[in-house]
Amino acid sequence: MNPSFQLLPEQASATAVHLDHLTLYLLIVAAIFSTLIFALIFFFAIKYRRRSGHERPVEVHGALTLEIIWTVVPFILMMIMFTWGASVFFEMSRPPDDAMNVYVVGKQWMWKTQHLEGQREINELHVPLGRPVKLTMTSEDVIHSFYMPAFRVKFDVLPGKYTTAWFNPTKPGKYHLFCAEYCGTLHSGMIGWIYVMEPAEYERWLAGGSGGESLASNGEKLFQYLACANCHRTDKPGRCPNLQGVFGTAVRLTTGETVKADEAYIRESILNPSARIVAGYQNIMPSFQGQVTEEDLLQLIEYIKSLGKPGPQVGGPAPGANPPALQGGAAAPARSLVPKQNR
Amino acid sequence: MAEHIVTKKQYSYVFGILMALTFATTAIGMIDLGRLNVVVALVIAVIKALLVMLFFMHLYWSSKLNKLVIVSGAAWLALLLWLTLTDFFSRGWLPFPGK
Amino acid sequence: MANHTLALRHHFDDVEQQKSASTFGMWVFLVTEILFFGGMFCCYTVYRSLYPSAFGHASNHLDVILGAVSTAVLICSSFTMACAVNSAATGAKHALVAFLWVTILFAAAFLVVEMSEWHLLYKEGLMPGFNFTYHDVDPGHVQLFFCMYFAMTGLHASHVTIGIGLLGVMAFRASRGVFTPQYYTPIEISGLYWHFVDLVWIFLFPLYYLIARHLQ
Amino acid sequence: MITATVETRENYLTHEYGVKSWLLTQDHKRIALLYLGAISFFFFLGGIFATVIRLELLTPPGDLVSAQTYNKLFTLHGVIMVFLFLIPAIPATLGNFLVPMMIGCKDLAFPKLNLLSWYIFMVGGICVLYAMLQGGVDTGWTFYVPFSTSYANTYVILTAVGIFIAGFASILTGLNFIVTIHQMRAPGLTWYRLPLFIWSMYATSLIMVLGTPVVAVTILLVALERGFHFGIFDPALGGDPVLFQHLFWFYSHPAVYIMVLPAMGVVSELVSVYSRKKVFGYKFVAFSSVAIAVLGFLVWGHHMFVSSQSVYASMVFSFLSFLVAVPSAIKVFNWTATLYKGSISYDTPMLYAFGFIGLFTIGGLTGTFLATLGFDVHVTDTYFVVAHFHYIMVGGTMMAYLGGLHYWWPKMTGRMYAEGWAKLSALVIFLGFNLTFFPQFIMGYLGMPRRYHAYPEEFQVYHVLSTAGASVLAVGYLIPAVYFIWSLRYGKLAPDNPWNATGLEWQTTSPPLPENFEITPVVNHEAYDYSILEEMKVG
Ligand code: HEA
Ligand code: HEA
Ligand code: HEC
Ligand code: CUA
Ligand SMILES: [Cu+2]
Repeated sequence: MNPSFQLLPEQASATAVHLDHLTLYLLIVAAIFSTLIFALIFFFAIKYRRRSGHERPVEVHGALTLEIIWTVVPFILMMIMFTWGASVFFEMSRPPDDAMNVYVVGKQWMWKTQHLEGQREINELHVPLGRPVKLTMTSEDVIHSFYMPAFRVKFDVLPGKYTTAWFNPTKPGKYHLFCAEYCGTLHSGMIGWIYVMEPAEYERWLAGGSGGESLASNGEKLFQYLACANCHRTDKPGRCPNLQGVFGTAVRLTTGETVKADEAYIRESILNPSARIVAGYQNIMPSFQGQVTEEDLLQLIEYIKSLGKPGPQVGGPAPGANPPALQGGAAAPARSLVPKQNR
Repeated sequence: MAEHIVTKKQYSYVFGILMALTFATTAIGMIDLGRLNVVVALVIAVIKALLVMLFFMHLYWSSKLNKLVIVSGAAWLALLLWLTLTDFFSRGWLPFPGK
Repeated sequence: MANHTLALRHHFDDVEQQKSASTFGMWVFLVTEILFFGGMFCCYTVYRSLYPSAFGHASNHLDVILGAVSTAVLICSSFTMACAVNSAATGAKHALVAFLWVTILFAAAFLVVEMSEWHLLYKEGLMPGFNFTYHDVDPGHVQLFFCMYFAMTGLHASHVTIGIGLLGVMAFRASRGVFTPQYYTPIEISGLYWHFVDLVWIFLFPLYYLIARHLQ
Repeated sequence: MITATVETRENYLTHEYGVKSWLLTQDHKRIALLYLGAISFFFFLGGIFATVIRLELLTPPGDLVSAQTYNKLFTLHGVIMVFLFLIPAIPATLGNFLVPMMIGCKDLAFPKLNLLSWYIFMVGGICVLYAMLQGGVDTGWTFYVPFSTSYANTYVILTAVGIFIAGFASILTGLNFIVTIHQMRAPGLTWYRLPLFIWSMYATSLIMVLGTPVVAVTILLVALERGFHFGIFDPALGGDPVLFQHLFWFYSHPAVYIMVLPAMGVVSELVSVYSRKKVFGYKFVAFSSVAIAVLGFLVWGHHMFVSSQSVYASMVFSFLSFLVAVPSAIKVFNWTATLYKGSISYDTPMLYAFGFIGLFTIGGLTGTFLATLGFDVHVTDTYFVVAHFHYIMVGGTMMAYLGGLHYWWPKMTGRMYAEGWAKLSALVIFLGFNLTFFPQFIMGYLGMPRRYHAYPEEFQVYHVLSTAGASVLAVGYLIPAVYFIWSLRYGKLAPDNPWNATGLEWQTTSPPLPENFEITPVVNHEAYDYSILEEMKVG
């Protein structure tokens, strides 16, 4: 890419192409109308310039047909903008089912990403070419926004909840990652790179480098460490619900309502268990607020998700060097409790 | 706008109704009616509010303009609630976190 | 009109115009007040729809009787205020002064009742920002309830306090004989303000005290 | 008519002297000048911040000021320009001066309230200034939680209180205008005979009255959360930061129409008088103001397309945003049509009006780009948005404000400004403006995020262009400041009606009498009926 002068950002995903088509339409409409108005103003201003101080122009009275035309025509053009824009937006909002999942945690002022296979990165994200990537994102502190101009993807990352974004890279290369929501002093330093790699190269990257155990098995360790397993046992039913296969199902609550067991629900169940209690159980689960970090939560969620699947979670086969420690900042709500040897 | 003086007697009728409604809403509030609790409490509150506005605040005898003003205040509040709740009620319609 | 040159400001054509401008202005002001409280009512509605059972738990810590009493007291004050306006319109100066003072008394009584409610909550450790120590079911959302409760009742109480000041000034001016059946717009306008304060409470009472009690 | 006979009368500037006569005045015209002084100060202050921002962005690394200082700069720039300059700019100066004169009455309905609003505004402004001197605030003008409530360690509460207080000034102004316009029109001045400026002030006032309280209470909640840990938006308690954004934008989107509607009113006056014709489609222009005010309340969610607002809500808000663009389109077309077969003069105010129409069109069209869902995802929080709103607020409203100031300057001060300099500065401002902000559209689409203290090198070309433009723009703004002040002493004495306009404000002396009119005017013609000028000469 020629860094000095470009007019279009890199187009590195199918969505980017779709969006640029929409942009073209918008630009054409804008060009037509601004040219029309500028031309008319210039034309009238010159043709009807005042020639003498006493001139009295004839009155032209309003014309209803004109009013209707210039109300309806722009309106129709705008409705095209709306539907087209909405359909692109819909595409941006619906990750395909086969997307690979990557977790993102934003904090002042860095991006932490975790692959299911266990790789963790800071301010970087490596992804394979041609495979849709779904990001499940949350923040440890304030609102950030995960922005990759080359894919035309941006979505806010909020504390206390999960948000989703996705993209399908179609061109290998190194692309900007920006934080696009103002988040404090080093907002402009909360940037990084997305590396789109050929699939084989990506496999090599996964295997080498900073491979560890898979996210789910880290989650399992946490599950043991935090003694969740003492109550939530898979062998015998008891005072606590069996978490096997619970993810994605509809859970009945004591209030009679049902909720879908999604990421947000699992997160709430761990941090604020008394908010929604599963029908048939007592409110005895302690809150783990302050004891688990956002990343720990994501690992626990991934573990609980993996419980639904038949076999144990696949994982990066080669346990390589350990990833760099992630929980550096004092702002983190709690220490990570991942047992030491895994870090 | 012709001046209209409301008598103390008229005020005391309204006052009586208001007190009765306060008692009623409190009493009903103690019984579990399920979802109806909300409905009943809000209906009574709206009736009370109307009574205060129409009679204590003389809206009943006021110009159309003043009525329009207060109606638009209520309408704008409704607007704020309506469009905000549009968001909260439609969250999760797409099966992805944060959509 | 001639005997009220003091009351008629120079830029109005006549007393009638001045009076209708003033009441109209007050109504417009009340609309801003509706939306001022409206922002908070909006927060309330959202959180209540998100966390109904937490609101149920929390609202059971409020004392319904105190709530009902304060509602009744405020309605009484509204009634006496209405009577004050009537007295002003009929030129009953002493009755006007007396009704204004009674209204102030009711208003003060309302504040006393409300403060005792706040005090009870404080003793229970339910005052966010000061001593919130609730550890029972769903503490986060319950705290949210009390944040809303104190913010809204606090804002309302500050309106009551302003109202007391306003009515005090009116009582003073009335006792000086400023108002006559031809000129009592300030009394009428203060009345509108005072009834509005009552209106807000008419909604606050059921929202906080009544409608969530049975949801748990 | 009345004009000739009153030469000897004292006008509103000379009938009283002394600081006290200004600080305790209840005359709407004097209060307008008090406001004019205050907001000019705030404009130049905000402009100086903008200058430092532009200088910092000349080079990619953050080398001129520290990151935190930069953040304070754009926050104060935004806060001051929006709340202390542009919102009061036209309503509180031109509006205050003209509303009573245009409708033929002696003063606003509540003169004391009017003075009070100026004091309230000053107290709010001083709070912000004090916060600035203490060390500033770095939340962005949008005060998003939880950053503003829990993470910023600057003077958030003080600034918030300042804005809260200034908000009440705006409410009082709006209230005063609404009551005045309803109750105090001169005999014969029916709604459809009102100048379009009055219609737009009326619509603006509606927004001020209906919207401002909501942002006031929202800011109050932020202060409570920060000061007393009343965590109403705190995600740790289950509070929702997106709810804050709803409440904030419920006001702040309509507020952008507070900023542009008065400008539209000014432009309607200018276009008519300098082409000596009735505004084409008077009723459409009049009602489109009210339509903008009302529909403007339905679209706030278009600032939140990527905020995790639900997809469905985003669709609703996007759709409604297009609806509100329709009345703006109607206005633009009607102004253009007014020129048709007119008698068009190129006096400075008209040049500004042309500038407004052109730049507002570009700003507005890019606004509809932003309202287009998919497009906004890419460019939200980039310089594309920055360019969009500067095109409307600086290119649009500032132009109209300057146009209006030139147009009514003879009436307000009794002096003419220097026409040659004025034309030159209009040109310099137009060119400087486009050079500053057009490159920002491109870099925004390329992905340059806003509120960035340092940036990747590939954006530098555009930033350099933009900074160059800003320097031109600064010079452009300095010129009028100089010749306006100069004209107060040395300007030619202004005739009562230098532009041959028809509004009631031109039928009294320049500067006007303390009570505006010798005798209350009676109106028996429509607005912009230029035939009455001939009748006046004959009679
Ligand atoms: C005076 C100020 C002003 C005005 C009038 C407008 C007017 C409009 N604005 Fe703008 N806007 C701002 C000030 C303003 N805006 C500010 C300050 C921000 C950023 C806030 C922040 O985050 O800091 C912003 C941000 C903003 C966003 C959010 C961007 C983002 O952060 O992601 C959006 C999205 O929809 C938007 C849309 C619009 C629209 C549709 C209009 C419409 O009203 C425009 C209508 C006008 C026209 C359309 C032009 C005339 C019409 C024609 C010539 C006819 C032909 C037209 C067509 C065929 C389309 N604006
Ligand atoms: C009315 C509103 C208004 C006005 C008039 C302006 C005027 C200007 N604005 Fe501003 N701007 C905003 C409202 C406004 N802005 C808002 C709301 C934001 C968002 C803030 C946020 O993100 O929170 C913003 C943000 C903003 C940014 C983005 C910062 C960022 O995101 O990092 C930039 C960058 O270029 C900018 C530039 C300018 C410039 C060059 C001017 C120029 O037009 C100013 C020209 C004026 C002068 C220069 C002063 C007059 C001259 C002198 C005093 C002479 C002395 C000076 C010299 C000799 C140089 N503005
Ligand atoms: C004291 C025993 C106890 C411990 C320790 C415990 N839980 Fe629970 N958990 C429960 C009970 C009882 C319930 C059902 C009642 C409820 O919803 O609160 C539950 C519910 C859940 C649910 C919701 C299940 C469903 O079917 O919807 C999840 C998810 C969960 N726990 C995860 C965890 C995790 C992760 C940990 C460890 C960090 C943990 N729990 C530790 C007792 C416990
Ligand atoms: Cu993180 Cu900006
Ligand atoms: Cu907007």
